Amino acid sequence: MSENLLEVRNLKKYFPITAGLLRRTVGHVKAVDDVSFTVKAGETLGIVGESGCGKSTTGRMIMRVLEPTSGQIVFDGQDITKLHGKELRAVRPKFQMVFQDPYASLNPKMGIEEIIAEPLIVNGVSRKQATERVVHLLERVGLRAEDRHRYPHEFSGGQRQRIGIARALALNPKLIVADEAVSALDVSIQSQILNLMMDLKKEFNLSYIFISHNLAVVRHISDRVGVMYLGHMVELADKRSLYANPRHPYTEALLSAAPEPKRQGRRERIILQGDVPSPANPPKGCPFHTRCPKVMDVCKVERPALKEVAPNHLVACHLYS
Amino acid sequence: MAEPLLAIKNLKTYFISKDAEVRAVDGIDIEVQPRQVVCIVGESGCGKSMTSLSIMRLVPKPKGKIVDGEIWFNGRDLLKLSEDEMTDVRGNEISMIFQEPMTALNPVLTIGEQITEVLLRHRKLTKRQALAKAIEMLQFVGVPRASEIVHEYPHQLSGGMRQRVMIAMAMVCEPKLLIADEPTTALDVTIQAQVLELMKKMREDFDTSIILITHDLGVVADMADHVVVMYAGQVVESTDADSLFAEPTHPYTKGLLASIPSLEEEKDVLYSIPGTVPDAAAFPQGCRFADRCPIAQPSCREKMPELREVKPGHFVRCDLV
Amino acid sequence: MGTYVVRRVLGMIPMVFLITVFVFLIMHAAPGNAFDAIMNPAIKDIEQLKEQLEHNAGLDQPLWWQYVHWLGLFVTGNWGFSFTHHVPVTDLVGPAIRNTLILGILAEVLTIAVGVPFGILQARNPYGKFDYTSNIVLFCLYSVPFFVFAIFMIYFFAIDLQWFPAQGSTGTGPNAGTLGDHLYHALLPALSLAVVNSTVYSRYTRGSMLDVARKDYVRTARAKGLEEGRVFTKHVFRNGMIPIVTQFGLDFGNMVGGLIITEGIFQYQGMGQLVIDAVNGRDYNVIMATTVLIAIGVLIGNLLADILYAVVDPRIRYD
Amino acid sequence: MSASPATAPEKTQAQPRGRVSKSPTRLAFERFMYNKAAVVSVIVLLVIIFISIGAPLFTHLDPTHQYLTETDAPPGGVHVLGTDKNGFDLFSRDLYGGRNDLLIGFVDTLIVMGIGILLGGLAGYYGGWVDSVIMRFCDFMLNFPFLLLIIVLTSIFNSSGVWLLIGVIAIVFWPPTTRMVRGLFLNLREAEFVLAAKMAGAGPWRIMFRHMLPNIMGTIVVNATFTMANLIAAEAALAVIGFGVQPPNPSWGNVLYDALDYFTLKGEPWVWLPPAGLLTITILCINFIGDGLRDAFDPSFEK
Repeated sequence: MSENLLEVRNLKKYFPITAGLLRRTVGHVKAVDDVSFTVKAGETLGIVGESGCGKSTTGRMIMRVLEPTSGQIVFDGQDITKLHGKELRAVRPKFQMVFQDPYASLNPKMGIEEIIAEPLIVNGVSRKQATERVVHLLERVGLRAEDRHRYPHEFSGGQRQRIGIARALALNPKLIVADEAVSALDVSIQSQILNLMMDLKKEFNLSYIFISHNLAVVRHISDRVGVMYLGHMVELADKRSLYANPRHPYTEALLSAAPEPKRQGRRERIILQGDVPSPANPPKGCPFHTRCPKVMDVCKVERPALKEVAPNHLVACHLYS
Repeated sequence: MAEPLLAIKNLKTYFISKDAEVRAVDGIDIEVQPRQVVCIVGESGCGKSMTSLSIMRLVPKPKGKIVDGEIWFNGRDLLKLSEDEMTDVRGNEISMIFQEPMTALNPVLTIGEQITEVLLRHRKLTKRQALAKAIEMLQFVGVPRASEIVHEYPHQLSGGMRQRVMIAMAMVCEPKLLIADEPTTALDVTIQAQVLELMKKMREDFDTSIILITHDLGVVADMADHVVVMYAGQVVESTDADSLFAEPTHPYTKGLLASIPSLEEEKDVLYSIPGTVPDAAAFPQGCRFADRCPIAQPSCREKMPELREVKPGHFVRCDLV
Repeated sequence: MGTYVVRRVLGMIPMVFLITVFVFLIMHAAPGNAFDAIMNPAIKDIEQLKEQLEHNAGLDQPLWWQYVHWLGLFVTGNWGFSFTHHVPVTDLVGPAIRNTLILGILAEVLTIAVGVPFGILQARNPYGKFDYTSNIVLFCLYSVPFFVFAIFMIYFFAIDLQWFPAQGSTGTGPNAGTLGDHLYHALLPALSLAVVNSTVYSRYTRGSMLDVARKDYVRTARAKGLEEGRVFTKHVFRNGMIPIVTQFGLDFGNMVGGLIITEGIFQYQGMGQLVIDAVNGRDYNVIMATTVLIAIGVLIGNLLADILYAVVDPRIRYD
Repeated sequence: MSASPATAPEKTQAQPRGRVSKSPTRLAFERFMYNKAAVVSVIVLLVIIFISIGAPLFTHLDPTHQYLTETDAPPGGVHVLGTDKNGFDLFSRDLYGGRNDLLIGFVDTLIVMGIGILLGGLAGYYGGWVDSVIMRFCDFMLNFPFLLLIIVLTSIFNSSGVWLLIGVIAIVFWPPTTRMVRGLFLNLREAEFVLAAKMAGAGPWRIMFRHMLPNIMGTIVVNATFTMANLIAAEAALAVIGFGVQPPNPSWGNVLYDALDYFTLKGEPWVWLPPAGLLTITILCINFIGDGLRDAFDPSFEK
């Protein structure tokens, strides 16, 4: 087992809600509530969950573009939670991000060369070297060297996502957080980008945190998968173990609800009742107890801790205690 | 087979502007039998949404125009009806639900007002009777607290609830045909499962035929009796759902299925269809998929293949299979 | 909503307070005072008399004292005496507010009554010949400064045709002071404000309606089988009016400015004219009173627009 | 693609056929040049600017000199457009007056936009208390009876120079612009390309000026144009009630002010028609340019 590249400990993000005459804080939206996990070098950790579960917030906190309320982020042995300004900028090259929206993630007023070279220029690489690197990166992600003279509006969604990936790679990062990186793309384009990302991972010895709502995509690209619900990590396991043998009732329902494109041998579908509760007013006890088909009395009072129930398989559920 | 409920013949819907003619729908034929669920599947820009809007004669004016074809519904050609006659059909005999339940509901009218509006238009009811019917319908589609919800506004509901409201609104006049344009794309997986289940129930209880437009082959496998695969404004494959998944025949359909990661089986490398969809303002002369097709021959680029029956009931637009 | 109104009203108090402090300071930073302006330099012992008068008016006290003194009197309803008009300020302000309200309301009613329907007319048949030509005409009209327009109005309707009075807020004779007489005098200045302003509303209404017409829920309304007329009244119009209400709120400050200038041009005896005269005559008490009132007027106008906004749009929650 | 029959490799697809790549700014410029009304307006405006700056080329008379023996003279002779009741030569005042109007419009637009971009940018980018402080101040200024402030200040510091007026107008007009710019920055703050720039290690200034500003510059330029038209109209409006540029310094507005009496309006249209016309044409041209710029920067806007 290799060293942990990233350790996230008890990460929390609360957004205050204000009300009343004096705009007092009357509560918090608990977007991320006590999440811990690790990512090893060269590993891909998938994070799945439905909208509002806190997966993107988690990703952004790790990338240090959003301030955590509390908790600790240790990257490559260094605590980066409290770094700011110059110090933060000094470590940034080691972790980069690929974004969801291929249209919004590229500055429309900048040429492709400028976009990809920006991380290099900002970090003091000479123009000439930067251009060489841009050419290399463009070719590596399946575009042409001449494309660096063009502007984003001249590219399709899939091509823009390639440009976004090239930019993320510019500084030779160790970790890339991909936040719904293929969600906005058509299936045929999606597979192009997934294949590209898997190739690049091998070539550059990258680690990924791959955030998505699409269970099949996460399964395809990840080594380990974490399932989030209402700001909590409810299950975290090796991919095979998680998909073949989901332990948490939520994971089970989620897997059964995702439609598989085949007609024979479809699994029995578990239809959850109701909606996800509001993170501004989460239920007491287990966050899932309001919709859980296997709810017990203890679930309503006590929040289960994330515990290892099988080798490398962690679940937060009272069924296993 | 019985007389089809809906028969689209050689429908062509173009967007005509000063400098371009975009052939969004370019000569499609689709039949829908009573009580049948027909899925139209394809990637963005393939013309599937324009097909549905053409059936409703709601193609955005002034640029969009149905330039040719017939749409036979219940013994009448919808394209020959006057605008007044067509408004009697909409919401009454054919109704429609859309992708974004948030934007598809009027934010300043209560849920009750929006549902009763349909009843008051098509049925001779008093306001009070209409409201009672609306509440009944909301209960039927599984909206809790229906008698209170009718006085609330769309922004007070969750995404899943809004889509249920849309379905209630569409079904309240018990139409013979429901057109659902990506009804679950904006929803989470667990909510998607609820809504798909509800649509099945609607078909059972009201004997309604459904045209389901989606890009998700998983949803197709779950819902469809018959599948129509569209590519670049044309139907490339049309067959019953079982044979589509058992023997996909058109290279595009095959590629599409192969490029989707699976929940259940390991795929090392996903197949990916190279390239991107051709520009709808300048389609190539021959087969529109030829540039991306792994089995393309020079002849494919010269002549447009016809949609031909390769097996009983299984139509494919490819000369090489 | 209640909390919101309370918070807004409470928020207005420091605002008004600060405004009075500023105006007070500015006034007193200026060289000279009202007595310089009104006294005949031929009077004997002018310095002594002036000192006496200034002493009586409290002008020899420290500035902060003068302000506190003024504030104390002001909140108890004693707004002092006009140095130039020799009457209590309250006597001046009453009729001025009335006249300004007549003019302002008339102008706003005309603006909206012309601008909004015209914009709707354009939006009902967009990109047609009528829409195209009227757009150009409106754009040109919008570029005519309203006071230039006012001058032309005076030239044609007051001087050439003699249909309306060129100035003043009331006439003489048996009808003087009736509502009809007031409206007759207010019509020309109101029109000159309204014509140019209504072009803003037309453009805005047209844009807003066209914007809403593209919305998904309008498509839904059509998919329900509603007739075009009903789609428009129930769905397009209601939603299209929301930004217009916002525009109304934003406009309020501008309207007050426009009123002051229009009153100046037409010599119309409202708050604007009062302010102009008071400033020219260094009439402190009048300046302070009118300033506070105008500030409060603007604040109330903004508040009303915000409340109206919440009424037409159920999505807005104030808490 | 129709032009490339061979199986083109994936990467060459969906790109413009053999066109030279053009930057968004260049495309906007080309769209602007295509707009006839806007281009004509630019030319007319240039002519107006030329005749006011080059006023000495057209008249040798001093606009600030009172020809006390020739008051209220009709057009003709030395005084091409006659003189007004104070004996000022109207032709030279109309020509020279444009200098002040255009100066006020131009300088104030620069000041207002400068303040707006700086404060609005800071408020929108940083949010939090920076935003609160700036916006509270803006609110205060917006609610301040600004016209009153102008009237009071100009009459108190009674001077015929334009710089006080320029200062006062700037004080009054910066808040709406600041608010608008803040809104634009706020919209972009969470944009993914801004996050990407942060990830690249760009500092706040680089993000604000290299990433955010270029993306809102179009809107700002359009707004600046309309603001300039408003500022020129505002000065003239003040002058019409006697609080704008103070005589003998000429401006189109104060020429109008001196024409505001029954006899002048009725019998001497040469006094008030030229300044009114010049003012209107100038504002019209600037507005047409603004309209053209808006269409150029945002081609989707109503077309």
